[in-house]
Amino acid sequence: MTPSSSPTAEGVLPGHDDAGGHAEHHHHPNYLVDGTTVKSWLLTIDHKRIGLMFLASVLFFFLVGGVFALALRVELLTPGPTVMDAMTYNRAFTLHGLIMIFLFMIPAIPAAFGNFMVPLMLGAKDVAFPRLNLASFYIYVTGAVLMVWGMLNGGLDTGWTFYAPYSIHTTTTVAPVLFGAFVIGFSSIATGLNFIVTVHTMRAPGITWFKLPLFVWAIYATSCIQVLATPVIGLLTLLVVGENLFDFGLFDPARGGDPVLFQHLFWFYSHPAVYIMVLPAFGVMSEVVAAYSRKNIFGYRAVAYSSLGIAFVGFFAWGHHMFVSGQSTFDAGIFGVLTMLVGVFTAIKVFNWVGTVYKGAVDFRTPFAYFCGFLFFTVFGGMTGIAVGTVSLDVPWHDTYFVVAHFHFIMVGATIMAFLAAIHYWFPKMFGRMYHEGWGLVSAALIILGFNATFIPQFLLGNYGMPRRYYEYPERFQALNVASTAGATLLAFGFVIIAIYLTYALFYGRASGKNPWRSTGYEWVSESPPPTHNFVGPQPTFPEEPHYYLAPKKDEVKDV
Amino acid sequence: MAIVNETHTEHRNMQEHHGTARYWIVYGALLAFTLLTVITGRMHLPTFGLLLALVIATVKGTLVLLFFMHLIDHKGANRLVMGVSLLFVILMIAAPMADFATRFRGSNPPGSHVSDLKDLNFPEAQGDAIHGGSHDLKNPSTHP
Amino acid sequence: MSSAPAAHGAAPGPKFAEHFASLEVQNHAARLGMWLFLSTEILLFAGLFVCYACYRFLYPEAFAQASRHLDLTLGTVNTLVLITSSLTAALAVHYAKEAKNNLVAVMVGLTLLMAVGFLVIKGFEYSHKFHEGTLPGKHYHFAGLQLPGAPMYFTIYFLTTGLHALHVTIGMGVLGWMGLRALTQKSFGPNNYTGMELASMYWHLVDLVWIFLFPMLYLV
Amino acid sequence: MSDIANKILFLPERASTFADRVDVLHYFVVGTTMVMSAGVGLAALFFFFRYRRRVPNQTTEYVTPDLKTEFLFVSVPLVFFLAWFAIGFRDFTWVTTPPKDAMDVYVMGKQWMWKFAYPEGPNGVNVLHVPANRPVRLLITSRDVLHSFFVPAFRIKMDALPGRYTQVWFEATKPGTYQVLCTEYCGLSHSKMLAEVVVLAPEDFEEWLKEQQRGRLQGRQDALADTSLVPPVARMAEQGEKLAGSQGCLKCHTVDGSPHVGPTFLGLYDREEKLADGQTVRVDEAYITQSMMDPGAHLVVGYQNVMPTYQGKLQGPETAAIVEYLKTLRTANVREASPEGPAYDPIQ
Ligand code: HEA
Ligand code: HEA
Ligand code: HEC
Ligand code: CUA
Ligand SMILES: [Cu+2]
Repeated sequence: MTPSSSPTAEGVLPGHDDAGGHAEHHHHPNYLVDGTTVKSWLLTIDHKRIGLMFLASVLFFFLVGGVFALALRVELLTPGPTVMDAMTYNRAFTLHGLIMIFLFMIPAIPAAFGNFMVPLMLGAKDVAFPRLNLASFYIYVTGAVLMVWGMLNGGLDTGWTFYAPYSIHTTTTVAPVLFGAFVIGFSSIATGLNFIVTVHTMRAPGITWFKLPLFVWAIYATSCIQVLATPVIGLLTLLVVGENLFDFGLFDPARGGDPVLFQHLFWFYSHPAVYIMVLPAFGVMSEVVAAYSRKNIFGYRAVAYSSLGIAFVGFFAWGHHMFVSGQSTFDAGIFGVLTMLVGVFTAIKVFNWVGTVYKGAVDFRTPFAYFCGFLFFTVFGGMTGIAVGTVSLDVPWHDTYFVVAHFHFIMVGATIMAFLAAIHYWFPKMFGRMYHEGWGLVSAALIILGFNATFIPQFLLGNYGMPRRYYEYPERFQALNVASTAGATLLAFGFVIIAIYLTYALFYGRASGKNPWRSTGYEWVSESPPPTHNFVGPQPTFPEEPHYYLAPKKDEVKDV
Repeated sequence: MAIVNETHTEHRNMQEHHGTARYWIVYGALLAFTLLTVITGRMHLPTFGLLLALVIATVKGTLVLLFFMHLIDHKGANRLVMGVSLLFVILMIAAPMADFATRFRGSNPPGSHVSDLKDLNFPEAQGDAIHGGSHDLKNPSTHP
Repeated sequence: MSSAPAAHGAAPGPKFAEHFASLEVQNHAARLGMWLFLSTEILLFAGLFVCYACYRFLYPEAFAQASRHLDLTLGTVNTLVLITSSLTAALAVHYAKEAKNNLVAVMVGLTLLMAVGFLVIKGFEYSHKFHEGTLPGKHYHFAGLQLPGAPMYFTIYFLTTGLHALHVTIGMGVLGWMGLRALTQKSFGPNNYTGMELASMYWHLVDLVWIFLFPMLYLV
Repeated sequence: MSDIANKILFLPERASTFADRVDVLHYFVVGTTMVMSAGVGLAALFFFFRYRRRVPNQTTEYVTPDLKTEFLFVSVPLVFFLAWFAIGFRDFTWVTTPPKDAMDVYVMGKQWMWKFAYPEGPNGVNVLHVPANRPVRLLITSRDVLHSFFVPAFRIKMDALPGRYTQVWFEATKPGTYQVLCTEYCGLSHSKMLAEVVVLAPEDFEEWLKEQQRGRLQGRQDALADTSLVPPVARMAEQGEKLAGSQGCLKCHTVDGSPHVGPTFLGLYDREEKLADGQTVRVDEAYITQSMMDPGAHLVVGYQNVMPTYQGKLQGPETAAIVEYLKTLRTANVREASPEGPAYDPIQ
């Protein structure tokens, strides 16, 4: 059987030229125009609308975090004070880290695109617990407000890792910020829990476990981490707030507590959390590479299993953040080996993506440009992860700019590339409109270039010995810092261009048609944008695995 | 709307009707084990006292999980969830403990039995438990 | 959708959300969701268990001595109270399945009664500690036990039992709600008991945590 | 050869035996990283061009890897990674296990300076003297929060834990001066917590040591003489000292003469203080009280306005006690006021 036998493959083209213009063609208005009051958005339980609200929020926080990143870079232009004082700088990088991680990156792909796409990819009408889904959004908003309020009123200066005992003794505002992080944790848990149950109970007939789109596998693995790891950071934030207010002494060395134990608990969450940030990106890229090379995924099972492998082994590599913390040599050895194993799972994915392009039919569109960047950044960022995971090498590198460059390579290089690829790949699906391809490619080039210019100098700075979280630095580090700041400017430029043409496309872009990429991904089976209940008519069935391009397609959509 | 891989075991198991006897028997066992753990706990068995207590607690916990919480009737997925979380808890406890047990003695909290330093908060309680003072730092080994 | 469940029960039926394939799947989803939620609860407590394990490893002597300062009798009574309340919670589900709504309400009532008993006893224990001065961290001022690690024991004692007591309180809320439903709507029956079942699962988890806390705190 | 590599990679001068070991592995790992990323990138690029889409609805072969390929995907990286781990862990064990004949130096980090103490006697602030070609073990601790002792030229780093000791060792290979940086975030002036290691030729070191011991003996006698002159401390001042600790004054002010976030308390009372607005004031009870209640009113030159107000946090008698305490610091009555710090005994 071919996908063409699926009942909706030869669907109706929406073909409208303004939002919802011809929605009345079929009696099921698309989700964007089905109810236009503010209330119909704020109280919606439609996974697509919730996904969009998450998308808008995370974009907002990305902007805020990015502006602070630029402020940091500007401050680092000169060895001495440039535009702010030390206290402001310390608060700025704390705020940058906390916002980027908790308010942007963790919810970015799962809560925004996961929410939108997972039910569509499963042929379900919604997630398993729609109301919980909405609650998750409001919990996120509550936590975000608390956190931002705290950071504006006093500001936290501990770094995003809020290590004890500094965080216990600092005179800056600990309570609201960390309590905000605690609240956001619930949102993360709720979303993850929802997705796990959804994948277990909402798959349409035909979608067996090994016919799940790889994006769903990635989100599933991510959700497992979210559910299992987040409670620990929740507890820890509460304990630190408690310590700060009441002096329990749990992590305070002056009272017999152990600061290294704090780090164990912190990284028990925060190391797996980096896979919360990157696994969804891997999922997006699996979809993108298959769709644009019109090829089945090379080694589907290997990619699917490696997601679970990363999720599982990733839990037990946390000690690699603590090689020089006073942790025992024995533990360093255990965590060192496990760190290496995680790397292997990622390598499997990388090789299979390259294999997917092999003998494919590549259409070099914007998302694919991001895929190219992503591939390079993932290997380089990941391999530098392995480098710092090599116990003796981490001794000089720990807490220097080498580590900063490593994690930006993965978090910006891999995840943001995937986030941008996802926006561009699914933009027509979500809004039924097309953006300008030329600008897309130009900004992608700009971002990839700017990115390299920002963070490659930071690797060198790390080698050179510049510690992170430095407001001022010895003279000899200046040249590389200036290079990095210049790169960041380029990078910011790229984002501004994207913001402009996507905003334009949102209102004036030409209609995209149902499936402009001619992708066989499951989500494209329904309309673009999909109607409120995702399908018109009977529930679709999925006779083939996703991204199956073998048989000649007699009745495929001709052109857009 | 349908779903693939639908099985009916959980439904059937849950629907199946038992009397209340099962609950009472489990309750009895729980009471008995509580008694046992209190008695053995009062004996303050030297080394394995806490271990024994934890084993008993695990047995009690398993009974509650399986019968009161019906895990025995539920689907594999539910059991997997429980199993994985328990495994993670155990590993999460094991790694930091291994750390304390094997680190450089000077890095452990002063006053603890794996450290040679004095706890300044309790100077009078030093007694014989602490030997040697900071001189033992001279012993340049990583392991205790 | 079209394949609305045949299982759709009799008059006071369960709420069926139409995005599920069948009531059966819906129930499974609810249970799976609950198990996942419980697993987050377990990991929440696990953070404190890690602290306990490590500090008990570091200060075995202080922990043993400090634990003698707890009231074993009260602790044992509390354990029995909680186990019994677990039994009544389980029975409540049993009767819910049999549509004996009044009995459900009775069982829930008994459970709540024991929960209150548990908290009252806990309150006595706490107030005793406040008097003695065996308080966490900085606030520890008990002259009778001056050992490194003793304040840490009480820090952990208060944190674990405090978090547990918070869960007891939440559990009471959830159970109380279900008890009210049994009383007012009388709607529990063979096809509609998931609410009661989930509430009782939560309660059993609270019990489960205590089953471990009891030997850890009272019997070291 | 390796000098060129070091230039390209911006690696600092290599001045310890550990640095030699680290750098070799460094080249290996970073080299492989570059080769692999370039390799993967180029392979992908090549495929993009080789397999361009020719017709819109082009179909493709269904290609899946065979077992051998999958095995390769797993085993090649695994072999590399495990090899790196093995070498890296061996070196790490080496650097955390000091040789028995190592010379000990005690290192204490505090906000925001490094102090060094030698078993033989001398102490030092922000400058550590060590002999070349002799293993030196650092026993590192902290007085307040976490710090980390980092010498790029030696490639060593170790965290300083308050109240605990961590250890690391090195053997410097050539005389010279090398920078020490604090790499664990420790608050406001984290980036200013710099120090130096001065590596001396063994003979020079012996010489230096002798000189230090002479000077130290002198200093000790002075200190003894001073303390004997100090009148018994009044109860109020004693209480003030406690308050200064518990209210956090000592987080920002020292009592040993070194500037911190705020000016030192040592010799504060009765001092002529230069203010940021150009005026000078004589520090008296009123000025100290005002500094606590309204710190922004008079800014001392060279300091930032970061001191929190204690209005409402301190009661009248408490304020008075602190003032009394500060008055006792007029003399050279220097003691390590360290209410919660570690046991830090300079070793005899
Ligand atoms: C999305 C986020 C993300 C991801 C995915 C990763 C992935 C990895 N990270 Fe990273 N990391 C961070 C975010 C992330 N990290 C952050 C935020 C920090 C700093 C936190 C802080 O202190 O503030 C950090 C810090 C950090 C450290 C601590 C450094 C220090 O502070 O001293 C270490 C140490 O081991 C490490 C290791 C790794 C490893 C081994 C991986 C692996 O998962 C990478 C695996 C990938 C690959 C290995 C690439 C593919 C491989 C191939 C194609 C192989 C081909 C090779 C051959 C054939 C030889 N990371
Ligand atoms: C997801 C995580 C994430 C992301 C995306 C980034 C992005 C960036 N980060 Fe950062 N960073 C962290 C996570 C992240 N960072 C963390 C965790 C730390 C450690 C903090 C700590 O030490 O505690 C850190 C620390 C850190 C430092 C080190 C500070 C120090 O140690 O002293 C620096 C310095 O250069 C830096 C720079 C940057 C730059 C230039 C970017 C750039 O990539 C940013 C580019 C983005 C923009 C310029 C915004 C432009 C956006 C728009 C125009 C809006 C678009 C709008 C629509 C599409 C609608 N980051
Ligand atoms: C967050 C850091 C901080 C804390 C905490 C702090 N101070 Fe200060 N203090 C400063 C700074 C910075 C200055 C110098 C700028 C100024 O004059 O306001 C200062 C100035 C002073 C001065 C004037 C000193 C001079 O040389 O003229 C006095 C007196 C003083 N502080 C007393 C105290 C006392 C008493 C406490 C505790 C009850 C305290 N400070 C707590 C940071 C702090
Ligand atoms: Cu000391 Cu940073
Ligand atoms: Cu990590």
